[in-house]
Amino acid sequence: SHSTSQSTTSASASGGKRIGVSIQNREAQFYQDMEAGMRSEAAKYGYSLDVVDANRDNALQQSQVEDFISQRVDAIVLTPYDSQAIGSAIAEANRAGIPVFTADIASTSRLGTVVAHVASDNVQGGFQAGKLMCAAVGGSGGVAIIDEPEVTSVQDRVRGFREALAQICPHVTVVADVDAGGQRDRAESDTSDLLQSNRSLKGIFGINDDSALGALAAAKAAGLVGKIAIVGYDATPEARTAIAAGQMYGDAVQYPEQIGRKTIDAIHEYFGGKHPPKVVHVNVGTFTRANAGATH
Amino acid sequence: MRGIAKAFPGVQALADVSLSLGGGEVLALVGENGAGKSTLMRILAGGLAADAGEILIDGKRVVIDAPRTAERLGVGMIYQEFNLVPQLTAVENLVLGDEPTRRGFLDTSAALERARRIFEELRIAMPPDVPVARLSVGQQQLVEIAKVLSKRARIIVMDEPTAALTENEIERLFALVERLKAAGKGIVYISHRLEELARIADRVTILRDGRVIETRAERAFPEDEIVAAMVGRQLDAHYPALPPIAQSAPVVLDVRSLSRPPQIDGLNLQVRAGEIVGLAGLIGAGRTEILRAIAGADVPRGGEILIDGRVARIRSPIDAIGAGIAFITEDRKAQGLVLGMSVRENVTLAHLAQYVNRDLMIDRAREARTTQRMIDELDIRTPSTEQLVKNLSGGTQQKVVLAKWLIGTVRVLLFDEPTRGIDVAAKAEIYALMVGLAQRGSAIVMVSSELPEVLGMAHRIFAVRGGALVRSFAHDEATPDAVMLAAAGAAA
Amino acid sequence: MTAGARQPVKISWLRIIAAATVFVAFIAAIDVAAHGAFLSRGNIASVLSQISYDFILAIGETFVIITAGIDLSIGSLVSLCGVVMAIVANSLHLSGFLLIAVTLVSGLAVGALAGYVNALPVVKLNLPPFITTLAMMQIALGASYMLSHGRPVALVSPAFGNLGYGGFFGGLTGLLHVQGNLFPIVWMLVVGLFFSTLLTRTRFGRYVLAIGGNEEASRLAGVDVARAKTLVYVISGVCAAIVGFLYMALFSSGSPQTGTGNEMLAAIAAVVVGGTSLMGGRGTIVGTFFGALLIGSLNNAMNLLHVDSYLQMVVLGAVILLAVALDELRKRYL
Amino acid sequence: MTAGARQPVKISWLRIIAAATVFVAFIAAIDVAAHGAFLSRGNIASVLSQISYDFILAIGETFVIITAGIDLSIGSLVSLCGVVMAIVANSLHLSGFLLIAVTLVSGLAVGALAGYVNALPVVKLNLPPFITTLAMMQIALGASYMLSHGRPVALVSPAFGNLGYGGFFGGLTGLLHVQGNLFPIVWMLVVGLFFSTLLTRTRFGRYVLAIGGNEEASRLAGVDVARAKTLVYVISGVCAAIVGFLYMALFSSGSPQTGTGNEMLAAIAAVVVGGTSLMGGRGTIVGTFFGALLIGSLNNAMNLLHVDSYLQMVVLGAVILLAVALDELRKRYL
Ligand SMILES: Nc1ncnc2c1ncn2[C@@H]1O[C@H](COP(=O)(O)OP(=O)(O)OP(=O)(O)O)[C@@H](O)[C@H]1O
Ligand SMILES: Nc1ncnc2c1ncn2[C@@H]1O[C@H](COP(=O)(O)OP(=O)(O)OP(=O)(O)O)[C@@H](O)[C@H]1O
Ligand SMILES: [Mg+2]
Ligand SMILES: [Mg+2]
Repeated sequence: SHSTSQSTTSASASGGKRIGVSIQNREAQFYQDMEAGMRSEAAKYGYSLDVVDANRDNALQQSQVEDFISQRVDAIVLTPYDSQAIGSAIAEANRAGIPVFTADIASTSRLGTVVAHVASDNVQGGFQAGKLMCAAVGGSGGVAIIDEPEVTSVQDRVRGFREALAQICPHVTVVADVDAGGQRDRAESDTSDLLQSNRSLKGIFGINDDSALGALAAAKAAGLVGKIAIVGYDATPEARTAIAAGQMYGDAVQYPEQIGRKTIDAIHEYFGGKHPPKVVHVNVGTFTRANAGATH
Repeated sequence: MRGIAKAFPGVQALADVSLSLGGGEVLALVGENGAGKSTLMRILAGGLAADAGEILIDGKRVVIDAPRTAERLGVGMIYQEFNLVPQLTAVENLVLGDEPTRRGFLDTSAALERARRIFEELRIAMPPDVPVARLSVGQQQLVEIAKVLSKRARIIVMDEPTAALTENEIERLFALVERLKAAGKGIVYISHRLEELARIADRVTILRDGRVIETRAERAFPEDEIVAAMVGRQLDAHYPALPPIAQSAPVVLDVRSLSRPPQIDGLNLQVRAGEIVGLAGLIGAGRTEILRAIAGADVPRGGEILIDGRVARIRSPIDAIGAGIAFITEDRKAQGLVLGMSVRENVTLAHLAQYVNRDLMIDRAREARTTQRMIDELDIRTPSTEQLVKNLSGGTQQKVVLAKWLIGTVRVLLFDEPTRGIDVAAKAEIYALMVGLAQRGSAIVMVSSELPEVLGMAHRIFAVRGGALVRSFAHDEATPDAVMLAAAGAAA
Repeated sequence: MTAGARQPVKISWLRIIAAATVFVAFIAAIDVAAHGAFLSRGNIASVLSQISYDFILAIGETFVIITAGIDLSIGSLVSLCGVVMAIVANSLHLSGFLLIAVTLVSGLAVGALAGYVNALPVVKLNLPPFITTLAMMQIALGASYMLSHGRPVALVSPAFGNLGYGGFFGGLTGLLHVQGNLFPIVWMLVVGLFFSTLLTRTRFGRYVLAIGGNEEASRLAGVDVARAKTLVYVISGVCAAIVGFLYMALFSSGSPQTGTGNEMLAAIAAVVVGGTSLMGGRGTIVGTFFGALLIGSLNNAMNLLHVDSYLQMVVLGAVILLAVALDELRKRYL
Repeated sequence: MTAGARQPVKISWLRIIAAATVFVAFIAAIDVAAHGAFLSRGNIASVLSQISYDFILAIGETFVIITAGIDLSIGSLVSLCGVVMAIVANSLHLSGFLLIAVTLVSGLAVGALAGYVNALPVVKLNLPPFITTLAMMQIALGASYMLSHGRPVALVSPAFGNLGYGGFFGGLTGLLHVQGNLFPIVWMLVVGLFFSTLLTRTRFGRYVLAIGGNEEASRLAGVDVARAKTLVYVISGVCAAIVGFLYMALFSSGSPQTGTGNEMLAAIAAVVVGGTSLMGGRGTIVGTFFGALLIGSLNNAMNLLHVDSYLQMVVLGAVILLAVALDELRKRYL
């Protein structure tokens, strides 16, 4: 019964495979889109998906992987909550001979090996957001970042954002970088305070749309809607509405559905005995009022 | 003990108190509520730190800063309040704080052996492995006594040990005290039951307002003089004369085949206007349960209750209050008062609806007026209507409980141990109040573990056993022996 | 317990005066450090509107804690009520005031019902409220995620988004020369006054205090303990629903994640810092307001002074401890 | 309180038998539904290793709750101790067993110190533990984030990563024919046995139970209440440190986010479901183990049965409530 999945795969490469997916935060729109992409691609190959929510909890994600191992799934897809901590779960799956793929967020742990990592290029995405910000505020001024610095992908976004400002509009400076945990209500109150102490603020970059929409609510209360450029990340439906209404300037937009599809494609390749590339990048685009007009 | 002083916020509980005790001697400590008796003894037993003064044992000055120190010096105290851990067994409570161990682990057989020896010595039978919460109050009291004796104390303080005991248990306690005395132990005995002093005390010390008034040999101290010294004035006879009941007096409270398993089964009781009925019995006889069932504190299973001839459906205290029943509970701190609230708020609690204005707000001015009226009527000693009840003395608190019921229209008053733990002066006032209420046509049922009180205060006395009224006595025919015999049943 | 409290009226005034003094000193210092940003009219409005959410939550919690209970479910109920209201609002073919009113009522009903369910095992089975409300916390949050499929439910109607900006509130903002959202502030004042009056001036309020002081004595004095306790949890649920409504209006969407941060603990901290005893029997809404104000201003001040957000957590914890410890010391030695 | 407790020995056996029966029926049903995956040797090992963290946390919490206290800071302490240990491990020029031992001791010291600080205001000022440990929860978490700059601290040495796989544990896994990490299971057994013996067989344990039953009576009987209560919070801190160590070894890094999910509430739920009274005076480590096992198996079973994760929250809440309600009903009518 302890045959490696390698051999099981060759026996029935065409279908019937079960793939366990543990998503760090299934409630986010982003991951729901990613899940949708995975599902439609999996349906194409006849794989069944078992998706669970790690609910922003390292230990829970660890035990979900253990449960997958108990169920002897054929492959595991992870979007780690904690890029360091996930290593031991991956190592455990490795020991059980189950191949592991990561989507969106990579493992940075020394432990365990991942077959392939599929993700947006968040540094490039942050750069896109920075470009939007430059276009919105013009040549100079102060902007703020509503941050969540514990998250690796967010660190990449912020890095890209800062790089873009430095390259494209060096006189636009980041005057505040506050940690609102990526949550809307905290982003709202932190932005309110920010607007009190930095009255000349010209723009706000929210590292996700909850942060951006929280900032928008605060701007609304301060009567600054339209006067302050808000750039978000992800282009959720609510953010798109706000952009269409001219309340937000624009968003960096990832294509989570693509990430999902390409993850399943990589697994399919692997089941077929081939070696998918170690890292699969999905590009990040932008979404502004112009796009909103086009889509409507 | 020399020059002991202790102040609490706002109260000088003790001022320059000195006291001495010899081996083989019983010193009685008496005084009104709040005189400072318990405070003084807590200081001796290390439960409380004194502000000033010193303690000498065998002529040597000692510092008692914790219960443990007192224990090492041979001082043991049986506290006034219940001081056992309810979840632990008698044996576990007995050895608490001084558990025998073997190789670092608890040695249960050694503990059991130690307990067995003590219980044998005291000639008491005690189930060793039952949580004390399930023992009767008397048994619990005995566990406390055994606990102190097991520590080989040479100085033993007993703070109102008989307040919760029945007559037979008291007899056994007295026998024990005699044996301890014979063994050369020194005993401090605190009690409000002055008639007990003649039985056991060698000397009596009287405390008033935190000062020693006098110490004398018991024989040289008649009871009325003690009382006078305690309260600082001469007091009238103990029990007021009971007013006669008119032949035509209607039945106010009519209890018909009331049942509440497992204790009460088919209880019948009629009380007429102006009548005081006393219930006597041993601890656990079910007297409290009878009152609770009538007052709706426990929901009765069957039977009916009529007030002034009308059926009152009583399923809760709310129903009982609506029917004109007042229940003065045996434990005023736990059941009778909200200690953190003011006198005013306590007095109006049961009839608050009457103090609500049309705008749904409570009319505090009206509340205060009523409360003031009750303060005057019952002579409640409080600086104001706004004083917190927890700052009042025991007897005053009991009057606040009474005031709470008397501001409404009461037809029936149920008194459970109305004078437990209150001093003679306050007792006399409570008795007078009861008689006054009876004269105004109320029906009164009184439970008391002090037999003289029941005999002195009731027109009719019932002996209670197993939740049933086993025998009835008229005021004149009731003698202590006859009542106790009936209450104890064939077993006695 | 042992340390005898003096007259309750005096005490609460003493408490308020002491708190106010500390508060004023603290304010002045911060304002200087923040170059005047702290006491600007706009910032005051902003702090008030920020604390209004936690304060309204804390009002219900005050009632519960006075009966010696605790309600851990309020954060989850904010989430659940917000989601339910957003779904209801989107499915109604109404507009304007009527839409808002019906939506609000539906949320209040959910909050009240959840509070009722919280109270049932406490009242009937005498279970500890810590556990029943812990269970409700899980259940309500799960339900909120299930109903919303984990996603914010964006409001279709623009009616809510304009609450607090048009009409009455628009006029008010102009009148007071402040920027900012006065909508939650007005709610906070109305709800606060209502429940403060309920607690201090009515029979129900007196019963709540009495039950917290001595439940058995209250029962024997004819207080309907079960009813009062049930109502207390219902009030807590209703307050959570109001907060859910305010957040929904603020964000124009009902999000299952709103309220699930440390709202619950912040509300409890406000109650306790405001002088309400966790042992029950003692507490005021005014005190809770000052508790919420202290915590809220502290957060705001630290943001204005650019204090690192991690350090802010440490400071907040220390201040909560300090406030309670000082209150205890004052009670002992003053 | 009023419902008189019967014989404690009998009670705990009755409880255990009842729990075991329900448990067996439940297990069998789940296993059938999950096509045998539930009772597979690998899954059993996996459930046990999953519950070991919550159970060890719950051990300390059991001691605290028996004294009628509560410790809300344990989750934050897991985080703080993990981060501190990772930093210490990376800065030591040691390797192998010595490195592990020194690291562990440093973590235990931090946990014990935090527990001591928790206890101080409880013991000296008689402040409610709910508040002091709430403050510690904030302070420890803030400190953990500050020390780690909000990021996981990866362990440089590979010594920890191999814990549980090489040597003794490797042999054990082979011997038992299971996959999985037996390291936390062995810790759970050792820590559980140690503290269970401490609670039931030693003076200290007896004092803990006595204090919870009647603190004043214990004090007057010569029990050093302050010392016992202090120790209880220290034990809780130490248990949190052990869990922090295990997570750090598991993840090969000390992350400030570890422990900050619902670990604390899960531990408290395990304690209460295991029959320990929140009123104090009553409780066992064995009961807590079954509480943790019930919750852990439920989570595992729901995962195996592909129950929607939102629904899982609802079920978990309902089961906690049910367990406590049944226990109460059993006490009343059995
Ligand atoms: N912990 C305390 N805090 C404040 N005041 C106290 C405290 N304990 C006792 N007192 C006050 O000290 C005085 C003496 O009380 P103490 O209990 O010693 O009286 P007592 O003589 O034992 O009365 P009783 O006969 O009612 O038992 C009283 O006024 C009482 O209110
Ligand atoms: N907490 C308890 N648990 C179990 N049984 C109890 C408890 N309290 C009382 N009982 C039992 O209930 C019965 C009636 O007790 P109750 O208190 O009514 O007696 P009582 O005659 O009023 O005595 P007291 O003088 O103490 O008031 C007794 O058999 C007693 O042992
Ligand atoms: Mg006394
Ligand atoms: Mg009685």
